[in-house]
Amino acid sequence: MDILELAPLVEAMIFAADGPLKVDRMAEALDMDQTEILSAIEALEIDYTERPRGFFLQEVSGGYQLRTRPEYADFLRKLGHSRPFKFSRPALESLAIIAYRQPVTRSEIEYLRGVDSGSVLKTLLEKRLVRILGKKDVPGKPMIYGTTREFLELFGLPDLSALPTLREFSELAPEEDNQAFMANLPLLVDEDGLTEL
Amino acid sequence: MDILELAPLVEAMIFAADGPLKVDRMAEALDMDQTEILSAIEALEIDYTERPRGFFLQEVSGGYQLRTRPEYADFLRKLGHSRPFKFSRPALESLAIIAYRQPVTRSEIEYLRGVDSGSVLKTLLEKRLVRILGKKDVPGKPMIYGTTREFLELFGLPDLSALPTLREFSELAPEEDNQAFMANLPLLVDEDGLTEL
Amino acid sequence: MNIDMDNYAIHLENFEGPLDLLLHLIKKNEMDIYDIPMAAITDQYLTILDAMKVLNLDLAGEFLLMAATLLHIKSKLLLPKLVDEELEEEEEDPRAELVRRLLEYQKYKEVSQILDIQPRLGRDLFTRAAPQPEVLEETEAGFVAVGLFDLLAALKEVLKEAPEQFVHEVNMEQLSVKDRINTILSCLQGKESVAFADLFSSGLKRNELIVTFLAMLELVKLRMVRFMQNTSHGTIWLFPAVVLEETGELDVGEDALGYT
Repeated sequence: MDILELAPLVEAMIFAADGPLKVDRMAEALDMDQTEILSAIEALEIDYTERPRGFFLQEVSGGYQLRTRPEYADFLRKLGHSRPFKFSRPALESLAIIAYRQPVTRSEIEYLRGVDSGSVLKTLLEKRLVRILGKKDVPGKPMIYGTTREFLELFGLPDLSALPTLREFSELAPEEDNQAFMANLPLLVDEDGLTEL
Repeated sequence: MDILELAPLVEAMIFAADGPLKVDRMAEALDMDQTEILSAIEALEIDYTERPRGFFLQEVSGGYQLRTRPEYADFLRKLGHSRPFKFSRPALESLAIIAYRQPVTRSEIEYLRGVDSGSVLKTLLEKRLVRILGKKDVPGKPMIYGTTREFLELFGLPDLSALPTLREFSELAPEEDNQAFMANLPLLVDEDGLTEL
Repeated sequence: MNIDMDNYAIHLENFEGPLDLLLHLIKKNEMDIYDIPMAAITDQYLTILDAMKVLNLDLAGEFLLMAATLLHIKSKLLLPKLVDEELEEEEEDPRAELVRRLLEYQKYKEVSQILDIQPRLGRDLFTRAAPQPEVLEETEAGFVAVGLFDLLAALKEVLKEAPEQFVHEVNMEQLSVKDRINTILSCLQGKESVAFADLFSSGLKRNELIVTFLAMLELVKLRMVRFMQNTSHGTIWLFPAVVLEETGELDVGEDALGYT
């Protein structure tokens, strides 16, 4: 099958899958080499930039998924078929700590944040953004936590190594900037989940 | 907005909609005339024939929907084959009972759940999450069930003693807090699981 | 340093915790985080705590704990430095741990703000929502990822409804026993008997020995194994009381379901 035939087929597969689709699964279903699938994906990506589409191919959680272009978000939200996650600051902070430091225990999270994090942790578990990895082999055998596939999907990350780089502290921003920053980051976002960015 | 800009936006809307999308809803969301939407749809249809895509626009029950091309059905069905098994509530409940109370008989599971659990048990055996440990040497020789290595793998556990206890679970959020929490945050959402955190 | 509370208009609820408040004070006063003036920051911190009329009780504890820490560090700095001439090393700065925590916290606070503005599924990006039932058949091969959390939640749900006497804590020891039962049964599979001593391989810790023993007793109670001895003081043998199934070839017919 040449690339002109293969690209639309790969597009259809990614389109029809109910989550990010892995290259090896496509290769298996088509009985082809993974390199062939990858070149079809590349062809699609070029095609999407040459002739703008409503969506793009995103590499996420070890697979590929079609997602709408971010600049259409306002219109799509108006159609109102989706209820976005809204993060409180504690939830996002705890999630960040878990994402970067996994496997991590509750007390490690709390030491870093300086506040009790039990209920936030429970919510993150319920939302399946965080999972119990097991127990740490230290006295008391505390549970250890890590992030899930859903976490990667939500933030559009191919894997954990794609997390934004943790910036070492260099210079604290002047207070005015900081105030402006805080003003931009309300504790809870408004009704339709639009944070003012 | 000219047609070259409008067409991808309309495509994104149809793509993201949870069913056939009506022209009047699109017109409303974009604050445009229906005729404009219709010409964007026409442009998309031409585009799809000029450069083959994996999907096409289908007019269905008064709206538009993107569907994969019928000639790909065989390949897509192959993909569908490895579609993951979703745990039903009864399956998860029974699995939890077996995991925490093993070795356990069917009648004990049913006593706890209060309902017949034969078919659920059968599914769990088929999925190899549960195995028959043997027969109890009492009249009737009931089978005794326990979990498998696959069970441990699925939940990422080194061994059964790594299963968290109920106490650890409830320590995450004391019951009262929990209730206040639930009042503020809808706990259960639709299948897509997008909700506020 | 004078503080004018009106200029601050600080609400504790706006801060994630004491570390967040301290970072705010450091930035506001353009203090050097590596050389925090403890007297000034402690004063400001305490003034703010005092000014808070309504405090969330849970939060208060954590803010107060930090107040105590600050006072402790401040007092240590006031003590004359002990210079031990024999030991070249200097004592660690009493502020060191606090500084480390502040720096760490700052990192995660900042990156969580970056994460917040990343294009997010369901907020900025959308995937195809409509199902395509005519193409994809549900054949249920693999598993949807379920976490331990789901399993626990299911168990909790069952126990809520379950008859009283079954509701008890599932503790770690019981789980270890269950694990051991599973292992012993695997050892016995396809064998006529196993020597008692063989199940207590050397190197087992004391609690592991106990767990193994409890597992055996449980199996006897369940009438799944029997203990036998040829001579008194001779080797104790474990016999499966019934034929143990080969897990490799599960027969998942009706008779596998226990009511035959």
